[in-house]
Amino acid sequence: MLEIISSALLILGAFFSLTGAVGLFKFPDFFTRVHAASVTDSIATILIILGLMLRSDFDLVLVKLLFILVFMLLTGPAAAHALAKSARHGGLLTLAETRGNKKESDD
Amino acid sequence: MLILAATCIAMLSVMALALARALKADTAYDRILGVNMFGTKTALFIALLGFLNGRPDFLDIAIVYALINFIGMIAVLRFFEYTAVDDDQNQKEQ
Amino acid sequence: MNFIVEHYNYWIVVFLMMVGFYIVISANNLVKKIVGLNVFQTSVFIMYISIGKVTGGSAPIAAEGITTYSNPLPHVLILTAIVVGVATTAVGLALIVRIKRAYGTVEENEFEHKEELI
Amino acid sequence: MTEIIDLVLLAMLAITALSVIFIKDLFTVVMLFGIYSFLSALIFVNLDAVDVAFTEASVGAGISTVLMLGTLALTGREEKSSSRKTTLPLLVVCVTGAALIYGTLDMPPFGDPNNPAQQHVAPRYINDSPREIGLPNMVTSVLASYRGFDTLGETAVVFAAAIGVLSLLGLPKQDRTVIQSGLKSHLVLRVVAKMIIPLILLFALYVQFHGDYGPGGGFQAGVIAAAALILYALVFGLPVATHVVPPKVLKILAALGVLIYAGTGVVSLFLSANFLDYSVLASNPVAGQHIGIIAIELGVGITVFAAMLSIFYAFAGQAERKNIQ
Repeated sequence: MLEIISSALLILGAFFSLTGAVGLFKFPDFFTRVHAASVTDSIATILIILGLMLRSDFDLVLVKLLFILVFMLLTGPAAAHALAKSARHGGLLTLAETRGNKKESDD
Repeated sequence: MLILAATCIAMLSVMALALARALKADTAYDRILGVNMFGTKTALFIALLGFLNGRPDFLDIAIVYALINFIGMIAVLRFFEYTAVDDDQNQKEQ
Repeated sequence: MNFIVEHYNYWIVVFLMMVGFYIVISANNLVKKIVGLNVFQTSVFIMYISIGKVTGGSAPIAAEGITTYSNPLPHVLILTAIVVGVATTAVGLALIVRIKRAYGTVEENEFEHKEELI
Repeated sequence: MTEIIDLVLLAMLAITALSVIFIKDLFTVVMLFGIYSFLSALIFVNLDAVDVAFTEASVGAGISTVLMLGTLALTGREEKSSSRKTTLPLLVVCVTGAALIYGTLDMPPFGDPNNPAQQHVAPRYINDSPREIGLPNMVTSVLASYRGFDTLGETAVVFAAAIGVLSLLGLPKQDRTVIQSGLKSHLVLRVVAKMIIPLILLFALYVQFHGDYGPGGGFQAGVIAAAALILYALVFGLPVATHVVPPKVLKILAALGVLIYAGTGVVSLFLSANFLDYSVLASNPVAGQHIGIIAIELGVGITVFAAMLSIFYAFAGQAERKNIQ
């Protein structure tokens, strides 16, 4: 039973990772791409680590998996947020703004 | 076992896509995004690989990957803030 | 097919080594030269680790139920080589910083005629 | 499965390395180099070299990338296009490469258990070291005990490299009136960093003392502990970090680690055994080996930590100084 649940979680995680990777190419501007990458990153991490947890015994391996989960859930979104903020600070525009600028000054 | 192998292959293809993004990107930020995604997916890949090979006690390496990925990211951001001091002041006026 | 699998690692090692070598002799920028040196160095690491791998073996940490282990000796040599490699890289980068301060450039063709400036 | 993963990863590695040649933007080159290190560490995991992967991931991908970014901040990120001819280097590389490829045809097949490299000393390490040294991790046994003299030399090289960098660049002065730097505007990052840094230090201690049983040891633990403080310096600014761990302390620590290592050897000399022969440190040889390995791993960890952190301080101090001017 645990095996089946774990397999389902792993497959879902792999699916979300793939969608995130596709989104990295398909989305129109940087901020939507950050969205695609970081949101799917978090959900894929949760699903895959949970799937692996169901496969491990109640020992140090489980603790390490928990540590990875906590660590990646703390750092992943924080890094994505900081990157987006830094890009905004560095003068990167969203798609809507780029279009607005184009209308104003035919650049 | 088959599911683990399949997930491993899925992760590998995600890593390949992220690598392609890092190689060919419009802006430097896109590149960093690709590198970051590559790092997190590598950590997951190592965790999966440990279970696939039947030696899951090597998860320490996955932890190190997650950690170094974060530190590298911060270093890059710091580099940007550092080299863009002049642009920064222009931005604030807006 | 079997022949390819048996030698694939070594071919990639040679390829990486040559890429690193090419960067070192053709690049003009000193930072890029350091990157080239590191690429070269990593190719040597991969070669050693490939030699130590045994098919069907496991990581050389004793555990129950495992009989074949990969060779631990190359791992030891390369482990220390990596740390020493990064230490020497740091010295190289420090030299580059000093060169930049002394000559105002890190492009090789720009400072090689500036000996009198020292 | 291992072979397929190996094939794919090595191909990715080759593509990454090749693209480094053509890219002029040095920042991109450094990013790709980070990926290159990550990939090679992954290959090491796949080829069963977990300890090596551990080191490469923390040292190669972490510290090297940070130091290279620091150098780029000081030297500029564009590579100027040169008029230098590329035909001669290309010719040299092709000829050398062809000769080496020809040489690989005589290499013993990859992964064959009957290879010469697997015949001589390796079976002894694999079969006897868990009994003689009493540690499951054979890499630690070989590193710290059988080849302990070698590792002493490596530790001394790291120490010497730190001295070299410090004599070239100098350490930043501990000054409380320096303006605040760091990622001031990133509030989220500051909060997360405060939560993460204790976890990293805890993990470093785990790697240091669990290295006998799993992957890890002094080299890795020292680098991870240094990485925690590098993160602190990056987020909160160098002056704050030098206040927490002053450069003077680092100088003492770097020397102390080598002293602990060599001192362990001298102690075994006084107990009428060979240099770095730990069997005499306790009445039971296996227990003695264990004590000796813990002592020298501690020495390695302290030296690597102090050396890496002081190298980072030296680079960051240069960058900070340039920023103020």
